[in-house]
Amino acid sequence: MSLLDIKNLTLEIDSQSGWIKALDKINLVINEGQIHALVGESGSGKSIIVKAIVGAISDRWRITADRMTWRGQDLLTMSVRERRKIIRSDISVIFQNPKSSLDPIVPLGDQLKEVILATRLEKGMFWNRAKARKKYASELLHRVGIKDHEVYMRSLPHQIPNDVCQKFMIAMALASQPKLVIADDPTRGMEITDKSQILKLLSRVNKVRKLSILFVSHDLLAISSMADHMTVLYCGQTVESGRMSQLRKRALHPYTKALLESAPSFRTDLPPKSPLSSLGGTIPTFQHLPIGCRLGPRCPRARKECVKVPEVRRIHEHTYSCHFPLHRDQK
Amino acid sequence: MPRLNLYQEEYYPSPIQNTWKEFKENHAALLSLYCVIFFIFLMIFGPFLAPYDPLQQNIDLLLVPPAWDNNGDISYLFGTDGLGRDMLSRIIYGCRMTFGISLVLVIISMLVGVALGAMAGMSKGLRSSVVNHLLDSIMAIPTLLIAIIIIAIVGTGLVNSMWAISLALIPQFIHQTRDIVRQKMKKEYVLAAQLDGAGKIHIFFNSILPNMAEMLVVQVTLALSVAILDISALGFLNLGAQAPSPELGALLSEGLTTAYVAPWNIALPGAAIFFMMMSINLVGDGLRSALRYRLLR
Amino acid sequence: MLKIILRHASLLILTLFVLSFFSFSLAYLFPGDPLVNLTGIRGSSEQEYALLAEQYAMHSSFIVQYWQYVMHLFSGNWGLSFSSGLPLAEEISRSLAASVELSAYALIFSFLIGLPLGFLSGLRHHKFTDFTLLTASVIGYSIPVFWAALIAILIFSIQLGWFPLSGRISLLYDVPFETGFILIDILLSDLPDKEFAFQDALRHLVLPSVSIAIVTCTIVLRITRRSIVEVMSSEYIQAAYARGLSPRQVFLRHGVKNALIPILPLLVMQFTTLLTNAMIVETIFSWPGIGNGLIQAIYQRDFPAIRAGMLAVSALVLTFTITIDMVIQIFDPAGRRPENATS
Amino acid sequence: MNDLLSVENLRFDNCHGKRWQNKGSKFTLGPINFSIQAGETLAIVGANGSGKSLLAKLLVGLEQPDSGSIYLNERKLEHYDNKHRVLNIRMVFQNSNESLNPGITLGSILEEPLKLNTRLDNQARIAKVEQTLKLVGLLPEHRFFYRHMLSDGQRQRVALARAIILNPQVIVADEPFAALDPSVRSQTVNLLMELQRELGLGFIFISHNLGIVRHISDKILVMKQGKVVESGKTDVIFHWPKDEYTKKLVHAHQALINGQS
Amino acid sequence: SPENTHYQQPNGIIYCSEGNPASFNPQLDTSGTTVDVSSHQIYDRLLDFDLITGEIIPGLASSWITSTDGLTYTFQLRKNIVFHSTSYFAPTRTFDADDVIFSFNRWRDKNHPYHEVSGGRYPYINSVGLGDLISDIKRINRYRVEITLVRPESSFLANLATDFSIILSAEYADQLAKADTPELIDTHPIGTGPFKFNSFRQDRYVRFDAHPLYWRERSTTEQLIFDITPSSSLRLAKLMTGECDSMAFPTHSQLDIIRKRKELTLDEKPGLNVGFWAFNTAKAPFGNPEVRRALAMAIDKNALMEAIYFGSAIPATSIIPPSSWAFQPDTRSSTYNPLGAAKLLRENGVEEGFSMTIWAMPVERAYNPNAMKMAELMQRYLRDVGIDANIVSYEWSTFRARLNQGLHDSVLIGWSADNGDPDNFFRPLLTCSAIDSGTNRARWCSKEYDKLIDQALTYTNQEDRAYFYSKAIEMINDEMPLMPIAHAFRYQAYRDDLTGIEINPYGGIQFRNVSKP
Ligand SMILES: Nc1ncnc2c1ncn2[C@@H]1O[C@H](COP(=O)(O)OP(=O)(O)OP(=O)(O)O)[C@@H](O)[C@H]1O
Ligand SMILES: Nc1ncnc2c1ncn2[C@@H]1O[C@H](COP(=O)(O)OP(=O)(O)OP(=O)(O)O)[C@@H](O)[C@H]1O
Ligand SMILES: [Mg+2]
Ligand SMILES: [Mg+2]
Repeated sequence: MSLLDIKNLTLEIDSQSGWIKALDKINLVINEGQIHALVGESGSGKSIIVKAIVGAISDRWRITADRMTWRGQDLLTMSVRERRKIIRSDISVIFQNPKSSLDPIVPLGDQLKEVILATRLEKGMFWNRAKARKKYASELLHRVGIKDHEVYMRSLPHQIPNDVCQKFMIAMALASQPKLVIADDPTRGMEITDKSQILKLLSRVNKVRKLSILFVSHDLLAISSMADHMTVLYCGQTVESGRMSQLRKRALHPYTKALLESAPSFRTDLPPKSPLSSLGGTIPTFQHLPIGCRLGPRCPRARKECVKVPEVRRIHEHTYSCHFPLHRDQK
Repeated sequence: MPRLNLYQEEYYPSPIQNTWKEFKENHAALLSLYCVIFFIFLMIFGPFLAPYDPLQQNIDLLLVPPAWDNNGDISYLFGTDGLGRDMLSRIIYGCRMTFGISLVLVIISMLVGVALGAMAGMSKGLRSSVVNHLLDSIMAIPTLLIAIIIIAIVGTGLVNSMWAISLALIPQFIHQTRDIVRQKMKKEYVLAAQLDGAGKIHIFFNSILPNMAEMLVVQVTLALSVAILDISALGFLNLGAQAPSPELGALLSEGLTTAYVAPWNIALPGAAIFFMMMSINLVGDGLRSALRYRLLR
Repeated sequence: MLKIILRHASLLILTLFVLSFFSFSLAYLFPGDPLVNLTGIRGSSEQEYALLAEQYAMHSSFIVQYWQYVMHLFSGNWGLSFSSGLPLAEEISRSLAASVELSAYALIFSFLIGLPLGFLSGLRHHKFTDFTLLTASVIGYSIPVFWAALIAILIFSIQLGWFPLSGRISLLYDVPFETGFILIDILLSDLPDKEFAFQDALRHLVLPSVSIAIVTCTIVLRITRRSIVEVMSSEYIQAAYARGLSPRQVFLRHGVKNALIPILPLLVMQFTTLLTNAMIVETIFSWPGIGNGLIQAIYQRDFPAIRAGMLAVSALVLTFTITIDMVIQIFDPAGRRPENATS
Repeated sequence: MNDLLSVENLRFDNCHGKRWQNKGSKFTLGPINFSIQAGETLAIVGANGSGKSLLAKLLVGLEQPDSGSIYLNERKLEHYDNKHRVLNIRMVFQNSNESLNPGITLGSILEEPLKLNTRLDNQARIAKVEQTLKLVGLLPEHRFFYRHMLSDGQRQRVALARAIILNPQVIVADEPFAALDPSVRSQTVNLLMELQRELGLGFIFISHNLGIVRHISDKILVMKQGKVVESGKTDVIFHWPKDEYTKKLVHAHQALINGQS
Repeated sequence: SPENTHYQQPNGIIYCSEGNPASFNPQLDTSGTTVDVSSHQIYDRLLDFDLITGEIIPGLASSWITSTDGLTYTFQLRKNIVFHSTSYFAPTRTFDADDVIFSFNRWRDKNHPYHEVSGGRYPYINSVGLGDLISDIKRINRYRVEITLVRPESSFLANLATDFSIILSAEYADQLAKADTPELIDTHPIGTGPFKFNSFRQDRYVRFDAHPLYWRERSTTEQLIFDITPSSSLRLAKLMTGECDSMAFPTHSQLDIIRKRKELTLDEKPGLNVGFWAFNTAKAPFGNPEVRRALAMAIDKNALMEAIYFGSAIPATSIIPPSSWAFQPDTRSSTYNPLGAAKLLRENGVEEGFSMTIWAMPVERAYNPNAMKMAELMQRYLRDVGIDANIVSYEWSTFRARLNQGLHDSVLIGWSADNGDPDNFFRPLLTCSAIDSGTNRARWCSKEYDKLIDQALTYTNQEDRAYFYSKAIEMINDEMPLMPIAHAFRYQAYRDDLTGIEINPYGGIQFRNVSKP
């Protein structure tokens, strides 16, 4: 059974030039124990999806969806309180920008302890709680690779390096022993060694605890090393989704292909200093979206049919939305 | 500049145009901008608009109530004061005086303050740190207090109060400019300009000033409302403009002697100051939020 | 921390030095004999004059004279007022106390009103409540304080007769001077009808403090509102929501403190604005404060009083600002203040 | 063959001015030695805070080295000789967003170095600006635009245009690709390589992305805590890293590539 | 409304006065502020005026005898009259002849140890020449004093009843002399009056307590407070809110409001006063009578009547008000004639654009409720004849001090009579000796005039005296050292619950019989 099932999620933002469809009919299914990657260029709406899932919604947004369920319960119709309860116990988020997602004046330890649910602690009298909480917190910190936890628990976000902050965020996400961790770009700006450490940690938790992870990033290298499913986003539209290996092997959507080929590391065959393949043009801004398939103007295979939004097509687990997919030439 | 339409339907405004676009959305601010323009208009054309000479006394028409009162006289729209002077003319001249003087003062102190602030912001080391420290302390003293102190020293009178207020306003500009300049000096585009071989003055005029213009306008509106308040407060306290001159604060304090017989003599000049301040404040607010929204979007 | 204290102390000493030097040179800048301007003693006989000149080292260099002047200041000898002939140190401490009392109540008042309204307005950002409060605040912010005071008098004293319009207390009560704060003095005194006197003093306080507080209150409201809006739309608040905390928890644990700490110095600094406004309003309400005194002194060319009054007011304001600045720097954990001058 | 740019024993001690502040955290950079030839690309990699940006600033003259020397075409660059340096070594900043002045048009931004360093008249300047814009793949009309009207990729192009407008011989770029998205990034990489080929530029760039480093650089300089721990040909370093730190880097990178499912 | 503001308050009367007293001894200062605060509150006199009939009645002297040659007066003093006992003085004896002799000798005898204390100037007494009039004061016994005059003078007794002939305590003076602080006698006064001094704070208040052992009948008021409020509108406001029980000098524009408000009462009496514009004849070109006349012609008095007095005054033709017997109904006074004035000015060398100062009092007086405003009006009239007038004003005591130095070109000021005798106008305003005593603001000195005034006093018959006075009036109108403007009514505004308040046509206000429920 799928943990999270989103169908046709549309999100509009009130802006100067009217309502803008920041997300247009997004589909996303996350199954138990899966590491699901959400890829897309900056500004394609990845963080917005994350926010929509956890309900950190601004009042200038309008959300509609055919389906948005958490283990069968409808997230959209349930009360705010119920939803909060689910999120508190089952879902946790690692936000993109660790420093600004932490309260600047509350010591990190306190913020970490705040997330630890009483039910996750060993039973005990209430005067033991604080101690237990602390013990639990320091264990967590060890797990994410923070050594002098005593010092760091006492310090404030601005006093510690960025990567430690990031690790704190991860620890906070794991603290409530959730079913799903949504990691929004957890490795941004990290050194490659730290990055691989974090990635290892996440895959280990995934294996050991059957934890599902929604891994949001545009670092293809990182994604491809750990995710087993991937959804590609372009300008607020889901372009293609499927097994990682499948996509790597035979991407059907021109954008997916371009994205994968743009990373030189994927192409061992490429001679040094040869031009990298890339799509021409640039990503449109949200104010000036092309109609129909949003890739349209940049797509090498675009034809006039592309002014209509392509339907979602499905081959087994693999879904894509393109009028003229690669490898399957139309009659 | 030739406006080019690369993408037909699109129109690419400059940052300042963008701010203006945001500003226009805010109706209250726009309305008050019109009010401010109206005051500027009064300032320039006051003498042509005023029906009477503001100093001309009319013994036969003392304390005539405003026109809307039962005993009012339509040819004296705002009534007359205790010497039979037409209130409307006096208020028009008063606006002209109060607003005009404030504007001049603010512009002078802006020029001086920006020059000094830019120097302070661009220089480093002990000298500027001492100056800055002192400035910070002076900043904390409200301008009116500084003005009162200066007046205490140089003596009362309109000219003295003008000196006092412009001196008192300068620190604000220095402070603000220095902060902005320091902030911008850290920006990479200033580094880049330095790499282009630009000197300090060039950097200030080409890289910093264009990005500071809007903040300066905001600061000017702030200073303007402060200046108006200060000028009229000094006039009211008889420290600034003196009796027969139709400065609004002085009008108010003159009206005080007949306050209970002729409340309009204090209500109207006060209301004029109030509207002036309110429209300027609203414009300032509108500008600030326009800037903020522009940065958000 | 020690560094902060030292730095502020040295700054304070420096500014006080500049101030006292300035006030000293005023004696020379004002018309008339500098010695007379310093001491306020006029028309003394030749002998007395020579004695005074001796005391103030008038025949030595400027520096020595200044030093003598500072010593006199420290020993509480601030000279005499031209117009009343009374010692200025006492006059000024009395009137300063009256002004500070007025400003303090107004400050408390504007905090009590402004802060909650600011919170409310900030939390209801872009809603009707916010709009109403904002409109009110723009109005309050733009009212010239002296006009507000006059209108308040016309309505609440003259028309309705609810509040008296002058002084700190009805003159029928003769409250002995102890601390200079009338309410405290009343409580300390042995007047037979203390509670009535207290009531009367309170009634006298209402109009002046409210008319001063209007402006400050709206400033407090606006600052608070802005800060709340900024904090509540910040990422860590969203993150806290996303961790499943309830709005109340989020607001209390992460919102309030974060919103207040950066604006606290701004808010406390309102005291100086308040004091200035108090100085104006004092003249309207015949409040026996420093503003009233200073302005009278200016009218009467009472040079010693101007000199001493100026010194007292600016010293008070500067000491206050620098101290607050120091306290805030010591206690603000995130250190997110605008950079200070040295860096 | 002559070295285009060579650096000998460059050192920088972090103990100028501000003695009473941040004492304790003393940072020294160097000694650093390297050289590149025309048309060659040198990549600088290293941990955060290892002094990469500082090195870049030393090269372009934003900071003054304490000892050591920089030679351009065998000629020693003195610190005061700004003119010469400006004309020949140009920098591209990490964040093109930050390094373009938001308040003036791109045309004015690009004209600025021309105004300051050449004697071209107005016409000639505009011509040069338009020509350069075309060279980096933008339209001449873009000179009327403001920064905020461009996308990230376009901004990076403008930053490049600004660097090459004076026909320099060396370009120093501090993390030029970090803020870019995959597809735009490859565009920019392509553009750079193309320009380098056409103009014979020496290119020094700082990057964390080993994939790109491996792809476009001829030489690599690995830095750690202000010291050069290893340097050499790209191939050699990626295949036979000697230093501990380099090994760690290369292995981590390799692990990610190999770890692909 | 103010009625419901009743809450418990200590018993006392607050009077909103218009300025700081310059002293607490009216011998030293003739200004209304000093007189109001001291004469009838702190002190008593040997004789008093009956407020209604104007007759001279006994005060501290229970009776007196005049010798037939009119040179010797013998006063029988009351017994058991107690001086104030305060925090700074406790009397050991009651009032007696020593106190009278001390009080008179202080101003009379130039060698008296107290003569020079507090400046040594006794303006009223000097201006009426009382010091020179008395040749001797003798103590007959403890309660009997004999005063001998140099010449018979009809105004002598009236002068003893004025606000200025107060009786000080000789015992207090001795005590102060021993402590070497004689000047305290005028700042911390002791008298026999109905109220004793408690404290004075500049610009704020003068506080009095009731004198419990006062010899006459008096009300039960425990405190009397002078609330010093220079602004008349603020005084009225305080009167309305009940912060004052009575106010000094309602301006003429306020009269209607006071009449309309039901909780306020306005009493009104024609006043013995004159408001005038005095030229400093010691300064050029004001030494020239032609110039002075021309200036007087430039002003339209009737306009001033309306704008400043709001009709509650009569235009003055001379310095003598119509209610005085010395008034000359057919006096010709200057008429408004700007053209003539301009011509006359040019003829006398005062060119177009000549600039002069008009000093305007900062306070309201009965004779001129708003000198500032009047000055502004006059500024306009003077501009019509080509003169730039600058208005000068200082705080009241500074103003007077500078006037005494003769720094002014011209001044808007006036005079309120202290007794009903016309001499009280002619002598202090324009005689040579009054220049020094600081009441002759024109600084005009004419031997001829002085002689007329002196001669008038040697007659007791009103008709005879009137002859000399009419000559004097003629002379003033010719010479025009000052331009008389108006004789104003006197008003007293107070709250309804106040009883026993009475207008004193001769000046100083009295609170002896005033009480509040
Ligand atoms: N609160 C908001 N109001 C208006 N527009 C928003 C808001 N939040 C995001 N956007 C816009 O929505 C678009 C998608 O933003 P989002 O943060 O989801 O991108 P992203 O895919 O997470 O990019 P990155 O990889 O850089 O994090 C952006 O163009 C952004 O400008
Ligand atoms: N102008 C300077 N003077 C003194 N020290 C400096 C200066 N610039 C940088 N440093 C110090 O040099 C060290 C290295 O900084 P630098 O920015 O060069 O690192 P980096 O390798 O570029 O790191 P990153 O990968 O995060 O960009 C830092 O400790 C910094 O404090
Ligand atoms: Mg994102
Ligand atoms: Mg760097």
